[in-house]
Amino acid sequence: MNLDFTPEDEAFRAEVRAFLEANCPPHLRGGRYTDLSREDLLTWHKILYRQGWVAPGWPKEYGGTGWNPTQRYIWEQETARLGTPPLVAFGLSMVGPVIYTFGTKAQKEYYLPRILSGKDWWCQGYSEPGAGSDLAGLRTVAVREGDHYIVNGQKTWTTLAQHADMIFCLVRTDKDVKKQEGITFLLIDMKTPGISVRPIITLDGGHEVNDVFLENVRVPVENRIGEENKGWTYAKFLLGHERSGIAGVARSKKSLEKLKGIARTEMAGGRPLIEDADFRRKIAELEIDLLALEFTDLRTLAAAAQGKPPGPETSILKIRGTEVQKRLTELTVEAVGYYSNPFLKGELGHNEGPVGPDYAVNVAPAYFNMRKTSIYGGTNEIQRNIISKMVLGL
Amino acid sequence: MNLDFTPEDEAFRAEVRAFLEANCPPHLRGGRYTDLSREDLLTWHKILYRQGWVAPGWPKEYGGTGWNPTQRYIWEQETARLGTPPLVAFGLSMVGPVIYTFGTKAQKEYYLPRILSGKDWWCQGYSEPGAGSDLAGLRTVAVREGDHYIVNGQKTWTTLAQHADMIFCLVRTDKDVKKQEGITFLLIDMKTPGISVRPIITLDGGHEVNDVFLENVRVPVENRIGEENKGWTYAKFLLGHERSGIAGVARSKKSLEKLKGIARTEMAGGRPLIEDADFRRKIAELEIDLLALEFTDLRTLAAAAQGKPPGPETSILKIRGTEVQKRLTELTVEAVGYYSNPFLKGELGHNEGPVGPDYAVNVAPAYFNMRKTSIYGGTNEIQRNIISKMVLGL
Amino acid sequence: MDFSFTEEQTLLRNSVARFIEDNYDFDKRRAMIRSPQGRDPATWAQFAELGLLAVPFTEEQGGLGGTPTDTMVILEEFGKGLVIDPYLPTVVLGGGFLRLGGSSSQQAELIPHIVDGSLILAFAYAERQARYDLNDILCTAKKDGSGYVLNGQKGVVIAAPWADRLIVTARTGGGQRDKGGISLFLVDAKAKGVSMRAYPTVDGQRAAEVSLENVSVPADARIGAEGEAFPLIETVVDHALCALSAEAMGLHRRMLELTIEYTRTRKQFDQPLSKFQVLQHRMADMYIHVEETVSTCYMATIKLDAPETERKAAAAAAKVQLGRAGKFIGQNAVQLHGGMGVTEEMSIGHYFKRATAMNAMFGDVDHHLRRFEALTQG
Amino acid sequence: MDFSFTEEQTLLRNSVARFIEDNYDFDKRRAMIRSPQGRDPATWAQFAELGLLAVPFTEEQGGLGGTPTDTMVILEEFGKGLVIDPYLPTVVLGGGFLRLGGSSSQQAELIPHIVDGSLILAFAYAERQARYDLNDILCTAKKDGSGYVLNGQKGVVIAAPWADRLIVTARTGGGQRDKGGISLFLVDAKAKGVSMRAYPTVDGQRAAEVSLENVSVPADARIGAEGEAFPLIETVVDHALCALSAEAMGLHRRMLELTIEYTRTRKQFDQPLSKFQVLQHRMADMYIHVEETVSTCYMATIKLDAPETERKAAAAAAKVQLGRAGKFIGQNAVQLHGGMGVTEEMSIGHYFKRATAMNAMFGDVDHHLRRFEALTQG
Repeated sequence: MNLDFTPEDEAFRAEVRAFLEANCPPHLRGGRYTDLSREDLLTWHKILYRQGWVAPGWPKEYGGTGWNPTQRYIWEQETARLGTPPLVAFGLSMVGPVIYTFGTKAQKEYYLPRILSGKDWWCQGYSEPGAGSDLAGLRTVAVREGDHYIVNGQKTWTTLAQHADMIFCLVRTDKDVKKQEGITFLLIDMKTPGISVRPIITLDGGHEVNDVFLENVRVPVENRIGEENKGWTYAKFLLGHERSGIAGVARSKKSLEKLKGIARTEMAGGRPLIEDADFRRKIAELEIDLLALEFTDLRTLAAAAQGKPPGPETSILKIRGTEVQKRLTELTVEAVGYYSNPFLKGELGHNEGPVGPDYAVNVAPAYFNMRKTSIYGGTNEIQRNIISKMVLGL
Repeated sequence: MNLDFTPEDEAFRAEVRAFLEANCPPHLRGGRYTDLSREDLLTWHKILYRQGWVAPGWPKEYGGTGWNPTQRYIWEQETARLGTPPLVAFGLSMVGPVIYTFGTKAQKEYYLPRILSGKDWWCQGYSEPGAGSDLAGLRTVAVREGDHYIVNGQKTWTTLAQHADMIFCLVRTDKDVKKQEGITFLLIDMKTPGISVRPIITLDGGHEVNDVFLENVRVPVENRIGEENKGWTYAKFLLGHERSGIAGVARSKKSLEKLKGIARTEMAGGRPLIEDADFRRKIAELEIDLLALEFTDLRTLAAAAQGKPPGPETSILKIRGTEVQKRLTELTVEAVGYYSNPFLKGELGHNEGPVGPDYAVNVAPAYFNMRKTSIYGGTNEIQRNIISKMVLGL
Repeated sequence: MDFSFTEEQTLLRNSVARFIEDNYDFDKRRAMIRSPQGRDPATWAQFAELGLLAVPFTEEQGGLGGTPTDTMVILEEFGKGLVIDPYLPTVVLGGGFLRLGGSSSQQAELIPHIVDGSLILAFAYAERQARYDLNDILCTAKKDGSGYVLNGQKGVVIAAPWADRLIVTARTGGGQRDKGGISLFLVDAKAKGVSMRAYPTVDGQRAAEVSLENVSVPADARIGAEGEAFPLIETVVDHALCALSAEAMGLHRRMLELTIEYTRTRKQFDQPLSKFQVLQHRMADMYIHVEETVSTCYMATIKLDAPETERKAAAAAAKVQLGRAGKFIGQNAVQLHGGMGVTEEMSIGHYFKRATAMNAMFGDVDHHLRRFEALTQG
Repeated sequence: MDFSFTEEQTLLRNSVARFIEDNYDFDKRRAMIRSPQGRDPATWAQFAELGLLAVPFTEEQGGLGGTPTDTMVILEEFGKGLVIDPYLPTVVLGGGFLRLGGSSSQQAELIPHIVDGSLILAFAYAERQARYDLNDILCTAKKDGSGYVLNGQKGVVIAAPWADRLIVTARTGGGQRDKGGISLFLVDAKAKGVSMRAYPTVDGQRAAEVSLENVSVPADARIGAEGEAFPLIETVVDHALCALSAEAMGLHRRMLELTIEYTRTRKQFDQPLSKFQVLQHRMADMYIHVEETVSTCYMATIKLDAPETERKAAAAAAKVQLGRAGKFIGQNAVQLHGGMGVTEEMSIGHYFKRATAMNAMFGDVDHHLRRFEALTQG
């Protein structure tokens, strides 16, 4: 048992670090995970694309890096170290792997390069108003008509659909079988007539998610992934893929450092807040949670490096990862005291400079926004169901 | 809305206090709630009996005090203030009210005076090995044979059965109906042939509870409460009655004071433990829990004083009351540090003096023992079921 | 001992509840918040008409002679309705300073205007370095002839953009964190030297950063004796804590009700969410927290007239309780609403935001725990 | 990076597990605890035979040259079996002091006796006023000719009634709480002036209050340089924290398994308890705590050889985790066992008692949180 990196790993780390230092534009550094524009996100995407590093998770033959799990872990550490922007997951981490695993030759040749280059921005058509955690309960219907499916229904919580060129959708193609067995996986051009997008404004005043309405949308049959009515298989594959990196350890470490910095600056009782016993304790408890999470993540990673597939025990990473993230935003709100209260975002415009310290801007909206993390991707309650059934056999 | 006591209440308080000061023997004061012998308990019982105060909850006509809820609250405060011994509840608070409410004239005349005088020590035959929280699932059987029931079965968790003269039992008299509908309530003399008692040693090394085996035990029909197969009604009445005082506020206040005293004496980092920020915080959080509980209890009491019956919302008192009690023992264990570790009780004998400070004796066993409070009388999980169904209508 | 309400209190509660139902629904509230002014002055005029602004003042002062319990009743209903209007700054805080510490001429001059709705007040006390310590004050008031000249910065002054007058804490003596040497001043919000940067707050109110630069006030702008305002500030803030606790009662109960409603109708896996035992127990725990908020609010309200230590400990306990219960109830209410819980369109999120903001007001859970510790553990 | 075990480690684990299964069941363990001596010497002899007592020592020292991971494997299995024998005091602590700080003649004289099972050690460090501070020492060692004379009281010395020698911390200089001036001495348990009051502990072990009255020891009874023992003590105690964490892994996992087993068979309302969602989620949370104990144990064990600050922070984190997880898992395991959980007859309660005792050993959650804070927050 050891934590040692091989000399090759260390050389890889040095290479990555040098590249990031040299190529990540200063204004995109420092962990600006929200409030990035489409342009910002694409700028970074294209820098990585040119380097050939935009798809660390993909096999080499499809344009990925072919990195092993340890290298991907180092990559995550180094990007978090500098606070580079996130990559939008829907193409790279979600539909991409589905396409290269289950797609036809034509689908691979057409879509994968466009995902890699950033030409197509994807979004995800999974959730529906009536089907949240019970994903298979979806009701969007696709009816075959010659070479097309005619799709009708509504998707919701569609993140960044306002920027998207393509959407991958689960649709119902057979109502008379078990609900998991009548689902088909379609790739749909967002410019197809009949698609409309309506913003959902979230608690933090932000516009990140949307309703997507589909009305008599004609989708060519060649846009179907795999077989008709087998969509649930591909959907589950995608969800399993989505799970990796879900612990968010590197980012939470960065946020923890920020929090400590704030606590060193804020005053409480005439002394820095970080000398306040109660606040110290809360930070320490959270840091220990994060260490435990990190090593649970590393154990999963080490198992993956030995070729073991991720099991349902990764639900721990989702549960504890999101709990840590939420708690970090909560403590940051506490740390800034009254200055969590000014609200400069949303419809009232935010062209003015900050009220109070820079680091207090947006901490409350971030706290509100992060509530979503224990809801999306299968609520934490669902994750506990998974653990109790699949791991503990209850 | 006010907390004022009337002048009559204040006079009553003065009378009670004077009586207690004058009549409670010094060796029985100070909150010795465990480790009291049968003799100690009876000594105190008889002192109160002579005063006519042994049954504060009973109507005057049956030998009770006839006190109103406020007076009973004052009584609880004052007895807790001095730390007088508890009164054993099985006769006074449980079967007594059942007898005076549902009993025959003969039963009332025979049993009630014996309960009041302490002549009969009662125990409770409710729980069975196969029926814990699901009380109505009991399987002890009573078959009518002439003027007798022949009882066979096993009761468990029977507190202080080793001292008991009488047991009140729920038995099944009809197997072919809904489980709540075939239960009968019997009063059984512990000296009846066929009854045997086996001690259950608990985690703390103590002998408080027992298994009670009933083998062909002949019980006269006149020992039945009310009607055959209607026992569930009387059982539920009894459980509702048991609930009052379950919050245990006055005692927990006493324990909290003890804990603070320990924290003032114990040293941590060269200063009294009570100056330790972490420990201070834990005490304060608990004290606020206790204040909230006290006022929830007072609200229930005030409602009772206005003639409203206690509702399912008293489950709060059970849940939070036991949580506070358990937490108090937990913090006491923490407070004494290493000296929670010596174990001087149980089969290895405890005739030696304490190891470490006096106040550290038995704190770990008390912590272990108090685990029971969230299990007995309907687990706290059952209480939450009750709240969600009966109060919230879920 | 009595926890019931008088007939008058029940009437008061009903009239506030009816007003909110008729005039303060989700869309109307949103429209007020989004309006340039951030509130609807007509609401305030109706508060005056209903007599709500007169409640805590004695009849001699032109008020209704209400008790803290009356104020509690009003604030509880405000909590249910998420009222954004400046009742706390104007009536509880501003009115409190005048009632309990103002001179008879100050009372005679100002209270009638509070009562008739023509005077809005804001309490400017917080400073950047002070966090939640009411005694940590750098703002100065220097004697200047018979009056004073004020200089300093006050942060996150709730309702300041709406206020006609500010009540400002300033040092007339002592060091930065001394409890002595603190004085209170009435300052005209439009006085020379007063400047504001106004902004909305996360919970839909308006606040401002207030800068005081050589602001001259006459001697009779001072409330109470020079340098001796701190006990009055503590008393009035304890009244505000009780008012917040009352608001929290309404807020917490409404969050539970909304969650029960939502989980009863929302189905997952062919069952209403309300049928899942885990969620049932979560709601049972939310209910316990609600009742504890109620209990501590009653305690603190009843003890507003108790001896100082008892009053302070009770108020601190109520604030701790509202903070921790607000977090538990709010976070779980949002979680149980699922995706809907994080949208602007559902009211639950707005309750959650108010609960979050309330936790910081006049000191968070940690602050009041420490206060409680000092009072109960020595 | 690798979290797997070598083939040798798997063999070691299996042999310990088999020994416990064959020789350490519930009734046998109870019989040992109730026997006058409180343990069965035959067990210890078999530990020697299995080579367990030789694991951490180098081959030159007569040991097996094992790593901290090997010790972890042994202790994890001990945790599952609730082993009461003095492995921690003798091999991890006593052996640790000799391995890492003993002179070559001390090593040569004593380690073979540890390895062959003929020497039991106990670490006498805690004092009444010290709580968990290893540096808070009143016990003195005064130079006396070439040797020392020891005076003082040591409390709750685990395994002292069984020990042949005690390892005692005493002041050769400095004030009560100084980190300098602390020395370590080997003291014969039967030496003149050593007296003990022995007693059982809540978790089935034996301990004693140890009194040292003018106890003479020769100069070569001192381990390491005079007055400079503190860093060695911290290092060896960090090894002990890792060993406790490993034991906790076994203990916590076993508590979860027992609870799963019990809830699967126990029916209430015509359903196994394991079918109630609330209890399922409780067990899911217990499982998460178990895995976190594992993760922090791995971290701390791997970091035993890391730079000092990193080593200390990792050990403190592991101790915090085992304390809080032990409480959560233990309390819920008992609760889910219902009435059976509080009886002496079910093993779950004995695990819970051990978990409770472990929380206090070498400092509780608060103590190690504070240590962690100092190391990570400055």
